[in-house]
Amino acid sequence: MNIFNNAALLIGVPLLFAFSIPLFGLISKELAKWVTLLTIGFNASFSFYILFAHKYPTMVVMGNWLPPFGENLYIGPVAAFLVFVISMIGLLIAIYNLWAIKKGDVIRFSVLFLMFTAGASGIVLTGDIFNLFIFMEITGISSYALAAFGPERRALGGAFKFLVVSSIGSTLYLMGVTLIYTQLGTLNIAEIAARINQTTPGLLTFAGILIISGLAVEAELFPFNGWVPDTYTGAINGVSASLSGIAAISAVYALFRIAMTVFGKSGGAYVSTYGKIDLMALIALLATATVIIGELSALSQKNVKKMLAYSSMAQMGLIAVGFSIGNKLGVYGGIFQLVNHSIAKSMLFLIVGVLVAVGVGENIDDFKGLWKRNPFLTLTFSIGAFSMLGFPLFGGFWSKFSIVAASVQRGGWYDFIIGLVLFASVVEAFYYLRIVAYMFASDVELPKVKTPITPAIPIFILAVSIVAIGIFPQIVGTFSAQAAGELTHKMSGYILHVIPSIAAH
Amino acid sequence: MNSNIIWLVFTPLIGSAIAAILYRVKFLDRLVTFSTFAITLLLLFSVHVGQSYTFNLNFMGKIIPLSWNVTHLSIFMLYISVAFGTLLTFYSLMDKSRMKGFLLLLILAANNWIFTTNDMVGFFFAWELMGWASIVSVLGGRDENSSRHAALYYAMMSIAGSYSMFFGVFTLWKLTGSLSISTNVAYLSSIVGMHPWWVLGIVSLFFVTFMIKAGIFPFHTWVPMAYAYAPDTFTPFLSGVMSKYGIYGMLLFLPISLMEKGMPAAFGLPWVNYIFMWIGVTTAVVGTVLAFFQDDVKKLFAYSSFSNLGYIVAAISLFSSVGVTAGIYHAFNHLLFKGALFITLAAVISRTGTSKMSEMGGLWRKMPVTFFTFFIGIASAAGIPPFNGFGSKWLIYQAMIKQHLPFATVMLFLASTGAFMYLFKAFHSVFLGQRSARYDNVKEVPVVGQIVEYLLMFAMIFFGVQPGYILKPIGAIVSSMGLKPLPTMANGYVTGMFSNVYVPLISWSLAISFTVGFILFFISAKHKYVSQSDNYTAGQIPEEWNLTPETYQFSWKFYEPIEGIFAPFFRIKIDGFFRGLANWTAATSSAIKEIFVSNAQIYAFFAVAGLIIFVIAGWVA
Amino acid sequence: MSEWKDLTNFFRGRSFWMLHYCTGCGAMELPPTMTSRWDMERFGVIPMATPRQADILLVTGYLSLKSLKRLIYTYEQMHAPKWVLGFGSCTINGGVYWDSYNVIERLDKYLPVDLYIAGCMPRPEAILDSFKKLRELVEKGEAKGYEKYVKNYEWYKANQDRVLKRTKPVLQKPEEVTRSA
Amino acid sequence: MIFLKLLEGIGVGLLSLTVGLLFMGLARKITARIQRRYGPPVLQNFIDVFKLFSKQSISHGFAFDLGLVAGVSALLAAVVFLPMGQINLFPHNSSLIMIIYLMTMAYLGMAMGVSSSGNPNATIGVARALTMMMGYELPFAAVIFSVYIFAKTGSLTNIVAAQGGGFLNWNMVRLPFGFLAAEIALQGMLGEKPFDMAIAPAEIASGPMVELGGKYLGFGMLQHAVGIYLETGIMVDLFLGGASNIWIFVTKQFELFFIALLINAVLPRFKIEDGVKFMWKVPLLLGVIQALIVVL
Repeated sequence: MNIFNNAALLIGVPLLFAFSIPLFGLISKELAKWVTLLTIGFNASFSFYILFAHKYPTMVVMGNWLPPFGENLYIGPVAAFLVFVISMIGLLIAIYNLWAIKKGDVIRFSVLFLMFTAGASGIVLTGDIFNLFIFMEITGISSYALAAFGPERRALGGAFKFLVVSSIGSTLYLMGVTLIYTQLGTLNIAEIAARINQTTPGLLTFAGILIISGLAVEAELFPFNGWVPDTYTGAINGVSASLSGIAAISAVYALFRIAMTVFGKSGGAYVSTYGKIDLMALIALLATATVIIGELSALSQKNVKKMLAYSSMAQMGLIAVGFSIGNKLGVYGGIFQLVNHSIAKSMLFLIVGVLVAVGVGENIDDFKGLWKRNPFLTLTFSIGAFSMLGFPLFGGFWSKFSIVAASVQRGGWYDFIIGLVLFASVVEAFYYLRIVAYMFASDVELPKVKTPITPAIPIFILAVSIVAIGIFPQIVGTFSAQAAGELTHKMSGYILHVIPSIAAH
Repeated sequence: MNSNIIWLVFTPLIGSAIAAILYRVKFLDRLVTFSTFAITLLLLFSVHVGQSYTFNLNFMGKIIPLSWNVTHLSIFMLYISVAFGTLLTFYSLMDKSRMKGFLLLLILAANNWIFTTNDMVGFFFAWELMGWASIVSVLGGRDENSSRHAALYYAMMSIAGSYSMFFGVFTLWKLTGSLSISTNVAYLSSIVGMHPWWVLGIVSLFFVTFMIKAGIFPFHTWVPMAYAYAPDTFTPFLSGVMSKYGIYGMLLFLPISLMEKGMPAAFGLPWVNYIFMWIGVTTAVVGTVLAFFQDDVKKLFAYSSFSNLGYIVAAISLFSSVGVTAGIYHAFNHLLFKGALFITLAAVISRTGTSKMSEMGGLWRKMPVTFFTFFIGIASAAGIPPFNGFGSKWLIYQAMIKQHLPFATVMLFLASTGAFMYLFKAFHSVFLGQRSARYDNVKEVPVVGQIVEYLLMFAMIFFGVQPGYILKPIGAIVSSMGLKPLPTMANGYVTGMFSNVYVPLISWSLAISFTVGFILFFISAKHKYVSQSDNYTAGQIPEEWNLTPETYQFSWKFYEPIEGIFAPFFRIKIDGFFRGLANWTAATSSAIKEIFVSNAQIYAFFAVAGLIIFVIAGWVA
Repeated sequence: MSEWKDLTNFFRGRSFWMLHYCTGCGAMELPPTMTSRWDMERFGVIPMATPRQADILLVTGYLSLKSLKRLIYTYEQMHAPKWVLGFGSCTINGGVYWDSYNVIERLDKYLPVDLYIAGCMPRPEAILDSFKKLRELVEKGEAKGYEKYVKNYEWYKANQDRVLKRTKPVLQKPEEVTRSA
Repeated sequence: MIFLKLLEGIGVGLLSLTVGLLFMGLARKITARIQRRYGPPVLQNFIDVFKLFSKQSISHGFAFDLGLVAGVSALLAAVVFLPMGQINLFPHNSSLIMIIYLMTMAYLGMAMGVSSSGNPNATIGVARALTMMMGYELPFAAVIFSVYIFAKTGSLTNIVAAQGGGFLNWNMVRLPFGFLAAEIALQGMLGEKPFDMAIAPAEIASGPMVELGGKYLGFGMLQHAVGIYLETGIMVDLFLGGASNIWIFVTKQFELFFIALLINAVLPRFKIEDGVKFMWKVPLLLGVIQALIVVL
């Protein structure tokens, strides 16, 4: 395994450069900024190479210890695809940060940001349950620090709440992992997944609930997502964009890798988990609650950034509903929506960031008559909004289409769930269209506003990608179909690739 | 397998892309819109019934066939909508109302797609595309906040409608496994005998969407606001063509009711059709009654549009050969005369700058061509013989009477005489009566507008006198839907069940008697023209009595006496239900907002409490 | 052409339409003439509501200056073959109000009067007789008051202006009207 | 052949005018007799019309002229299609609803002309006339419904044919409630006393006719004459079994007109909303009962 085409580089290189940034900083602050950009650029190109040169599924073994014993990184279709998306969005946000981050704290920000991206790609790549915890901690700590960034006081409040709740989450996760470790003696995901049914059902359910609740904090499901509104509004826009873009992907991946592969019963049209209560149904319940609460509380917000925070929480709920349906179509819709959401939501946050910096302000009333003041930003904002609503010709349409198709196909309780979700998305349509309507109002005469060039690049790229996905869904569709295949078929998709010799139980 | 259907859909998309780029230059934008409409019309000539095309989209991990096929109904609808669209965009070349061309072209693409598609995915995609494009174009209306409010109200209704169709599409997909409309409708009609309630449930999911888009009785509350506050050149398209999408949708699902033998019948109709007929009739009456007391002229015609749609629905729901023919024929007539009325209104509003009837008046001297088009428009809207509105109204009555429905016929007559009343009110308040000093230098519509108005006048008279040109294609449609078409005679005939009318004869007798009248008029003593203020004021001298044309014009509270009769009906507010729903959501949203009280202890408590509940659940289960 | 004129005059004589705009105290005499006792409709005379439809203008009794202004305005709104009937002595020479400051003495200084009916308020028989008399005048073509008015309009105008100067407008000027609502 | 039809058409038009004016003359005579006075000569209306056409007049523009002429000519066009005894120019083209809608063309023309004069009295009169039309159209719709169902045909020629034979199978006998409802609706159609709020001379200075001068008032009277002829003609065809020849047809028309006259001579005028309410109470009830009888 020569050093160069080893997937571990995806985690190693950002970490390496993260800690060497202070050295570069000594030479010149400017260099530090460009180094972050270059490392994430490397990450993006390398994952692009893996994805498009179809280099997966491969496995990277640490120190030649075979999987059940040593740690391993497994890059299946899901991991390759998600890593690519994470690093691409990370790259675009880094470009935005070139402009957004002031001279003074470039170093501190770049260190944290690189650690954050490394941790996120780590979660997605790792094949070891404990490694997952470690990378979750890395992303967690860097995101608390990032959330506290920025001049405003509310950033500190938001970061503190995020710290408290997600530390509870990670402890719960750790307790769940230890319980399983005591029973099965191994930490490798594939091993546990294969031998999960040997554990006593009561203990298995208890461990499952602990893990799921731990991961639910990060994945913003209902009882655990108290921190979301304050952290997103408090953090500077670059950070909230990366939180809603990158952290969201890794969290959802972690939640459903555990729920579907580790605890999942293989076979049967719809994935359900071992143990007394079906964890997938539990997640579905939480997810629907999140959607409804997220949408309704977003309705009466006056501050656009807070509204975007609630809407991203609601969208995460929708994605979780998609995954929790359990059939290939549902997971396909979930992944597709996950990608669409991270693209659109990070773009919206970046636009709000630019607007605030240029002096337009965050409240809905400041958005009045924006069309006359700055057509580019208004157009991109409406493209992002329409994609979130699932209007045709934009990315969101296809993913919402498949989620509803899957849930109706499953029938039974899911008809009721999707009915609630559709009602909630009508509410969502209202508050998004309200902003768009305000923007197109032309009865207000306000000075013209110029968009700075550097942040305009990522916003433009994201907008073009939304419309491109809208017109040619195959771009994202093919990869999410393969990913859905891997997640729903636990045995054939994941375990046999990691440990070929294991006998199915 | 011929690809010109696909060109029908893609030319408008390309056109709209070009128009979007050029939106800065107002005239170029409208020129591109008009030329795309014209090209689509030319393309239409190459599309024939029976052509079909399938395109495989690998999506959702498997191959989804997007199929198009062209039926009689779709050709008919395509011709009328694209032809009217071309006329409208030709008119809007010179109109200054803020209508964005690329949105109209997006709607045209969706329009071509809806009418030709045979699969649910394509239908839904086009329906949503047309939905949001029309929402954004309604935003561009003249006065800002009311058009924003109207656009949001319309957005909510149409999105809720499309989500209910979303649900219907996938329940059908689950049942039949295929997404093509024809197989699903055939499947539904096959199982309608066994368990009618199940079929009713699915079909009502679709019919809710179609009723919202067409603006039928329970879901009509968005219609007046959206039509009144949309940009003036968009309202003709909105009210003429887009309300017909709902009707087209209903026609797609009608063959089912053909098979409803199992259903208990009332008055010889399956009870579902009977209820639907009553919904149509109530829409017609409610529309007419509300139209009496409007002051905004576009709102008045909005109510008149949805009352005419009530006629169409009432006729279609009878599902007899006369009924369906009458329904489609009235859909065409309504498109023609309502389009003409709204175009002339756009001309008047662009000249006078206001759409309030109490501020207008006496424009007939200043805008003669618009005046005549408007006159022929309201004459044909009232169903007066030589013009095109008569044929379909006459057929609708024949259908209702043949179905032995006494109360419904009486209500429809009320609606049609009521129509005559509010049409005259609009005609008088806008064109006749005293002209205020403000409009002394109002000029006639520029030449482009006049050409369009002449064309519209000619169309209304031509299709009135020669209804055969429309009745023959409708006959083909009706027979393609499995009903016995009406016997079609020469082009001039409108053949009904009880008797038939040879319209050219009427126009000949009218022409002769007009000449006789005018001869008598000219041989008798000379008359001299006087100004508008020289009329009998019971001896009072106008100057002393500071009489101004505005105060002397009678158009405020035109039908005030009969308000008393309809007052009890106004108390039951239909949109109370929707307003109540909106308030409830707003209330719950502010209640739920309280959950996120911003301090960490509560969130931590939430997390732990959630965990404990789940653990107990796990332990108990 | 003259037979044609005779024929039209014959018809005009048979169908007088009276403007039911009674200006003075003589108006009381009209209801009896219309109703069953005297029934003027026998002669084709019916009361009409507007000057546009009327042929005869009845000036029944004294004519104050203010109502003169309105009468002139109404007279000019009537159509060409129109005739004026002066009732009673007030129109002939001012009657009992001959020296009053706001009543006109001789009607024909302001309007071309075709026929006077004597009597301080002539009885219905007298009115019916005047209609018969007017019919004969019209048939002979001698009732040309309306043409006389047009021919020497300046003279009539001068008389009218001299008298009407004294009447102030009823309401203040529009500018003085303060919007109360 | 067409030229012959043209002549017949004009003949029918003149016939309707003369009969209409004759009826109006008779009406004035009979009302006078009721009021115990002699009343004008029966041909007084002809004299009035001739005098009106010889008077000068004022006009408010081409819409005014077009409107008034349209009023008369649309009704003349409608009369041509009415089967009158043995004169039946277009036997298979005389649909009842078509004739009624042609009459609305006349009212539209008249309304346009009159309200283009700008006099509010005229427009108020027109608004009242249209409201009254909505009033009496409902019971008439119920009547049309029951006749259509009963005779299973829409064209008047067939309806008349269906009532052939003696007095017993006239629709008046077989559809008694329908006849009563139509009778009251006829009162409204003719604009006779209880429902003549549109031309109320006291309130709105003869309503629509306020600005009509010489020949325009003449056109107004001709339109009223043809209107009387047409409406009573329709009623005769619908309920009194048409007629074998024109003279019986005209006498039957006069019978109906005579009833309307008697009511007109004695009753005061309704307020506009009470008129519509009355129309929607008694006659509508009768019409609907008749419709139900026919349907069940």
